[in-house]
Amino acid sequence: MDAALLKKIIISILLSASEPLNLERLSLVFEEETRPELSELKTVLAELCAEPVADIIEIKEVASGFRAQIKADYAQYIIKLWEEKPARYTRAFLETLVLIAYRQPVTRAEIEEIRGVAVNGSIIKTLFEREWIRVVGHKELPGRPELLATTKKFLDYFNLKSLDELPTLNEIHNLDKAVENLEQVLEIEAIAVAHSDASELAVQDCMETS
Amino acid sequence: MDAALLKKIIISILLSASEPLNLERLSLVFEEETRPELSELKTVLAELCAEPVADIIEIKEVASGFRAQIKADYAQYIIKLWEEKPARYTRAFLETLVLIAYRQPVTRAEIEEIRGVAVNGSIIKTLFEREWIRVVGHKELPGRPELLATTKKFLDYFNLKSLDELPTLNEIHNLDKAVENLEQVLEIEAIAVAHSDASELAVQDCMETS
Amino acid sequence: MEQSLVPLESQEIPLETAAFPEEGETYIARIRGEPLLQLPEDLYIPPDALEIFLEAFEGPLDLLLYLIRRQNLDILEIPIADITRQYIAYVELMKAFRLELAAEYLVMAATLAEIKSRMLLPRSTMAVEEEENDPRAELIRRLQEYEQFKEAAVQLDELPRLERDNHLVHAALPNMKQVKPLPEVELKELLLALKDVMQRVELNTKHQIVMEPLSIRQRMTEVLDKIRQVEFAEFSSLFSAQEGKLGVVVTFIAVLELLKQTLIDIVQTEAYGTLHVKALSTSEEL
Repeated sequence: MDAALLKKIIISILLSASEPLNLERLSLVFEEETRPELSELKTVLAELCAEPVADIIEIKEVASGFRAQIKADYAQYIIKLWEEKPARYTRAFLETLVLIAYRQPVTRAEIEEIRGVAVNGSIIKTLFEREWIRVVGHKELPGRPELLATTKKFLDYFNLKSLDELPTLNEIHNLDKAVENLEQVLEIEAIAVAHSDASELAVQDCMETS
Repeated sequence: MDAALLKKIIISILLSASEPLNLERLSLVFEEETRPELSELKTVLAELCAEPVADIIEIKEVASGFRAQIKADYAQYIIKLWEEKPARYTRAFLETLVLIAYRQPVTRAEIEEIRGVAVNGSIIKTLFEREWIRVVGHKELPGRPELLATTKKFLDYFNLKSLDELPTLNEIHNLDKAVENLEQVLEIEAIAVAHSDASELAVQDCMETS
Repeated sequence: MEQSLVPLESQEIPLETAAFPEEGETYIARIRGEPLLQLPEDLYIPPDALEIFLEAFEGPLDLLLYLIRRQNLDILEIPIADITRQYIAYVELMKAFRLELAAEYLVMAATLAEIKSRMLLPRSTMAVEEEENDPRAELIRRLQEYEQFKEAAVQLDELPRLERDNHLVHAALPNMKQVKPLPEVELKELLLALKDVMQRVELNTKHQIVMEPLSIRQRMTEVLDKIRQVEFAEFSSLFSAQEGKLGVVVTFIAVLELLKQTLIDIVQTEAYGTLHVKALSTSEEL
């Protein structure tokens, strides 16, 4: 069989298969009379692995055989197509975080005591992953529980210079006022965006970061 | 965005998607800043539909959008990859399907009238299971029979963009001739009756029947 | 279709040989003054071939089309007396397996017989008036219509289709580290959460000071009863304003206690959304 045709057949088979195919399965696609030698197949596959097809597809050997995949250059767009919308954090997550922020250093047991429910392990794990909390010590109690506190990254995320900038508990108690203050801040931001003509540079900066 | 890059991105998106994608979905893959105009997308897609990718893949517009598929030239090899052979449909199945496609919305009774035989329940069931047909309403008749119509999936399966692309119903010329013949015979008979020779035929046939 | 009919043609056994003279000089019937010496073979299907016959055709219309196409048979020339006898013989055989099909073929036989019988009647001026209702014209119309769709079915089968002619592409994605975007949080959300916690803490504190006029256990039972009825109860629906602050506190503590004992779960589908309470266990303990 013509090597160019053989190449095309192999690409089309790999593209139609939803799983990697090994040499044996690939060779069984051919009628006995036209079946290429395994060595021939190997040569063609090696060539295919070396050069991309139409700049987009690459043939890749993985553990269970060969597969056709989209080159990484283009995969970034596809990932966008299937990507999930960012989830929202649960109320439990936020409460745990805020208690660590205001009561730091604090143990899990203390958070549980205040919230009245057990702290979900995955919440603590996520907080560590985001690097919003860290262990600052251990409490001298049976089991030496970890003392949790917030990080600089936490402050950065919420645009705070220091913990002092967090509203006081009294301010928070007056929820309406707290919201009002926040809304004022948001309005100021909105005005800033509306007048963005003047500060083109600033807008560009925002886009670059996004 | 560079037209050549746009083309490659679109191909790679279609290659990785497991279902046809319409223009809107395709455009959402791009960040707002780099998102091509719908007209630009259309142009690129039209170009892609016109020329196969690497001689193997064709971009096809079907009822529910654009999809990438392997050219029929390679089907013989791909089929061998599967354990099961692609289904062959019986004449009864195809005739029932074609009547629903061309006469939609249509009731079972109407299909039966044209085909002269009862519609096989398992055929209708299979058509529903494949999601090739759906119920679009009920006819205002005793029993309120279901009105059947074809789906987008049916069109997708047969590489069709719309029902208009179905082959036109052939005029049956030979049967037109039959009608002509019929008219001739009627004339001859009329003459025969006038000449009373035909009475012999009548007597003969009556005797045979008895 | 032609192929599938081979068995029919190979077995040239007339069903009722005895009824027909074998001598060349005697004729079976006289058609328009001419003696008919041989019956058209295709009309006579030996009983052995009946099953094949039924499978080969999609019904009486299909059979008739075949006869017309193959024999150049004029619909008007069918020897009705014989074909009727044949059909009845088949129906007897069909009773054994597929009677519903026999009925359809019988209807066709009856139609053919009607056509022939009409032809035998002298045509008067009345016939001209009836021309529109001529059963032959109706039969031909039906045959035409059926053949159109029969051909369309063949054409549909020839269209390139998925799974047979075209195959979908399943290009894999490279093993890229898929970065899942992290949820966004606003400071406002955080503060609102804190406010909630503080309110709960305050209520808790009050509870510790104030004597409870209602048994918390009793209230727990009431709450459980309430949510069992509806599966998902709105958090706020558990509270009754008429009971005043104390009642609210008791209910709240009851809910917390239920939560602690994992008898209920509080779910919130979206941030700031309504809280819903659902029962986790249906134990009869409480």
